[in-house]
Amino acid sequence: MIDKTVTDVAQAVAGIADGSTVMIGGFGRAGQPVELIDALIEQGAGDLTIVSNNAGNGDTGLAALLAKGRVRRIICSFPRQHDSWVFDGLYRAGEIELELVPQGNLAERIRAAGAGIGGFFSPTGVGTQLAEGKEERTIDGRRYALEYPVRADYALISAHRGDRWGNLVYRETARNFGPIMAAAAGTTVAQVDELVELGALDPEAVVTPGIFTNRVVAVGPRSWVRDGGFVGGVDIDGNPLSGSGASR
Amino acid sequence: MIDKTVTDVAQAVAGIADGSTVMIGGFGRAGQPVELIDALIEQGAGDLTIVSNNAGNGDTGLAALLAKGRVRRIICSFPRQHDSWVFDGLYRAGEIELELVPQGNLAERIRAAGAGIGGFFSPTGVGTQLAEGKEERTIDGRRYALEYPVRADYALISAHRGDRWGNLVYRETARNFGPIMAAAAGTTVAQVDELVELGALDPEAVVTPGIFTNRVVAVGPRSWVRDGGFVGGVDIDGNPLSGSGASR
Amino acid sequence: MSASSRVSRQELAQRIAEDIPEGAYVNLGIGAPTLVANYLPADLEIILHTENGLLGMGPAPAVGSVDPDLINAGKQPVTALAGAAYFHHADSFGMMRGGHLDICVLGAFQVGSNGDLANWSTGAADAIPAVGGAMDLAIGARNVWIMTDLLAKSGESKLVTECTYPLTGVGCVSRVYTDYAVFDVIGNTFRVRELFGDNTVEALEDLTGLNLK
Amino acid sequence: MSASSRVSRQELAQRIAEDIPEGAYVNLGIGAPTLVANYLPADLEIILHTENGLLGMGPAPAVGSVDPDLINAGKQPVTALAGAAYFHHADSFGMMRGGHLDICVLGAFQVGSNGDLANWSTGAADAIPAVGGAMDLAIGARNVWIMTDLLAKSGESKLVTECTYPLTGVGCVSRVYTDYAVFDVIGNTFRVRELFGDNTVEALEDLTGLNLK
Repeated sequence: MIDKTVTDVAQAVAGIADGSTVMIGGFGRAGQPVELIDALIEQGAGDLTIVSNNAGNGDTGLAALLAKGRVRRIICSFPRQHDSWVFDGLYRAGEIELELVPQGNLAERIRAAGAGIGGFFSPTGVGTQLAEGKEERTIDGRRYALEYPVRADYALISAHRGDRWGNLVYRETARNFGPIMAAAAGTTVAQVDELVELGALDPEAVVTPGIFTNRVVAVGPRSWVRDGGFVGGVDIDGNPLSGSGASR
Repeated sequence: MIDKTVTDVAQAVAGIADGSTVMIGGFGRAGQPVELIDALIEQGAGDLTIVSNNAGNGDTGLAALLAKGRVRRIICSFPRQHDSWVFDGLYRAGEIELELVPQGNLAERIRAAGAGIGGFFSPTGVGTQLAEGKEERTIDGRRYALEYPVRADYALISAHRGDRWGNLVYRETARNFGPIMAAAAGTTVAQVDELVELGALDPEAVVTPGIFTNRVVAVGPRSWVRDGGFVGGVDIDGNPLSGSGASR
Repeated sequence: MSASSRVSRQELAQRIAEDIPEGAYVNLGIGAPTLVANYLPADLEIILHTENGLLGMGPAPAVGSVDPDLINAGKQPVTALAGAAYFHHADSFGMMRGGHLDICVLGAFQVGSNGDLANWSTGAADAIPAVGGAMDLAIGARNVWIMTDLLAKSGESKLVTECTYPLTGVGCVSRVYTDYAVFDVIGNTFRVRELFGDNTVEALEDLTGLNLK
Repeated sequence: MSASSRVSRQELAQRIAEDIPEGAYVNLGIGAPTLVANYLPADLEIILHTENGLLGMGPAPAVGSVDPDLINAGKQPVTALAGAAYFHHADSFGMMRGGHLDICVLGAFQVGSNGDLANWSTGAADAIPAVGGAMDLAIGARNVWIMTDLLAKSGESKLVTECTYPLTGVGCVSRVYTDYAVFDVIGNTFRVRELFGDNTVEALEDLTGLNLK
């Protein structure tokens, strides 16, 4: 029997070695594998290259990983946020390398890694600083720059439901980078709100087929979803509306 | 109100001009837009370039279009079938041009057209006859050949259900080329078994978002599906098991 | 130039909304362009794309109904209309890069008369760089419209012969909606499409230092 | 060489099936390789991929339950197991090209000692060319296994120093299962992995004209 489920987040991130490249899903709070990031911090791997749309915010999650000096290099599209002080400080101090990539090129480069494409000509960024030094070519009258795949040793992603074969479905715009990162990493670790029986996911609606997933760990429902239905009652970060903001 | 539905297949294929490039979905019987192909034959456009995985079989559908001399050139991966006599005859007589493309390169080239990629390096076919004359490059130790997008003026595809915005879902392996062709054509025409109300398709499970679809025409249920459920009773071509084979 | 000759940001958003036809697929950039959504006529179906993975974006939810899984590219809570569809980032940016969006409305630091756009970086040496989807949006829609004040806070014209800020995209802008006037970018020049209030082409030439005739 | 020294096609399919571990993602090519599915142990979960867009392919349906929408790459009716997933062609071939399949079993006209594969065209001048997914499969799995008779109908060895038929893929084959023996392709040579019946390496050298030691 194939069973990719693991019982806790520590097992889910076991084996990530110093020097690894790790993709981290999510765009804003949506699709951020917060429990897996915490487990990675706990696990202790350092000298990491992180591939993620953002570079952390506040003092938790990816920002906490950065603050502990575990990240040597980050490949992302939008590191600067109003509360990205941890990254900002490291960057200004020259203590972290940044490869800034337009968001769609980042997505397509990740997709290329998963799909076995050696490189592709993208029109995005051509003629700008971010394409300086890249091979350029005009094809059918449009200018393109050559972009290479971005792959990783591990991908940490967050999905809504998963089964023991690693089939995954997402929820709304939390899908974002999950499906493409899952295909681009040697080992893909998915946290899911809920594990379901094999066959419970509609094969027409599976977004990430299990072939891309290596480990699945259930982390329990999101606080704004109950019994599969949206109940709200939180702010955009998922904190309870009436609460003190003490939750993560 | 956006309403991409048209009332009959003649309207669905209206405006296809002589000399157009037309993509035709399907792999085997699955996903073949048989009603739209018949309508295209009726419509009369000629000097066409067809992009399709196969080059027709028997004497109906794409084979009938070929037999009428409407097709100048075909881009496909597998023209030869046990019953592809129409194509075979035209090819041997030098009356049709063939661009033979490995199936995955064909799919990726169609996808590239829809996604605005100017070209990509594929490992498929490298070192074979089918990559002769193509630009080759070794990237990270693997050999690749440069492949260019395949786009079309029209795509004719078959989906299972659709709504007036052009959102589409498919059925099983009939999905095949539909979603990528829909994105690669100037005008995408989808025949659907069933038109449904806007909002009836689960937004998590829409496979082709309506942005890629220009016209939707309902052609009625497949004979092996009744009230949304599979009932069988047909052969692999969809002909009734007990029947005379007189159906298309 | 009197203040009354300038339209407010809300009025400009409304003006832009008037130019968006029913059935258009539109991406409204982060910041001021987001306001355009408030003025799209309720009786017209215009489909909003947000590049983080949704077509058919609806208005913001009520406070208690915020769903952190359902956000726009500005990371603000949104809703999804009947007829919406979700997709992943590669599909979403392919949609843009592949030329499937009709209109994209973006902010600007500078627009060049050749259609160049600068809106992602001031080039300041100590700034933390961040680009997000700006460059993808700039080259990704059939029509790239800019919504901006004509003058920067410093008083300098944002419409320029050649951008001095780092570029976002080359030759990509087709129209610029400003608080003084609407300009088309045609043949490497700005042409005045519409003057607001008592503005004149001559007065705009004075303000911008550009030849607008 | 006595006929008893050769295994039947069914026995060979069974032999291949024994080498496929639980949890493997496997694509079985059109023709003889399809037989391997019949010998996969029912108590092991092995996930079959068919490149027209399905993972988790199950056995053929009963006659009355044929579904023309649910077919394999050979255009034969199949079923889908619990846990299956459907996807479009670009995703499916990306899955293959991206190295996500563990094993692919293909037929062959010729296999070169350098791992080259020829299985799509005899090169005959008047043949209608057709390639389908052959080239994608050849380069697309981590392990490309060949299932073939050792000798062509003409009596010539299909294992050769260098392929003379048009190539399907370069250096892609890692193992060859034949009716006489199983060979590994290692360091530009065929190594005998397993002899069937009373075959000897020497006898195989005679049959193939290859140096197998």
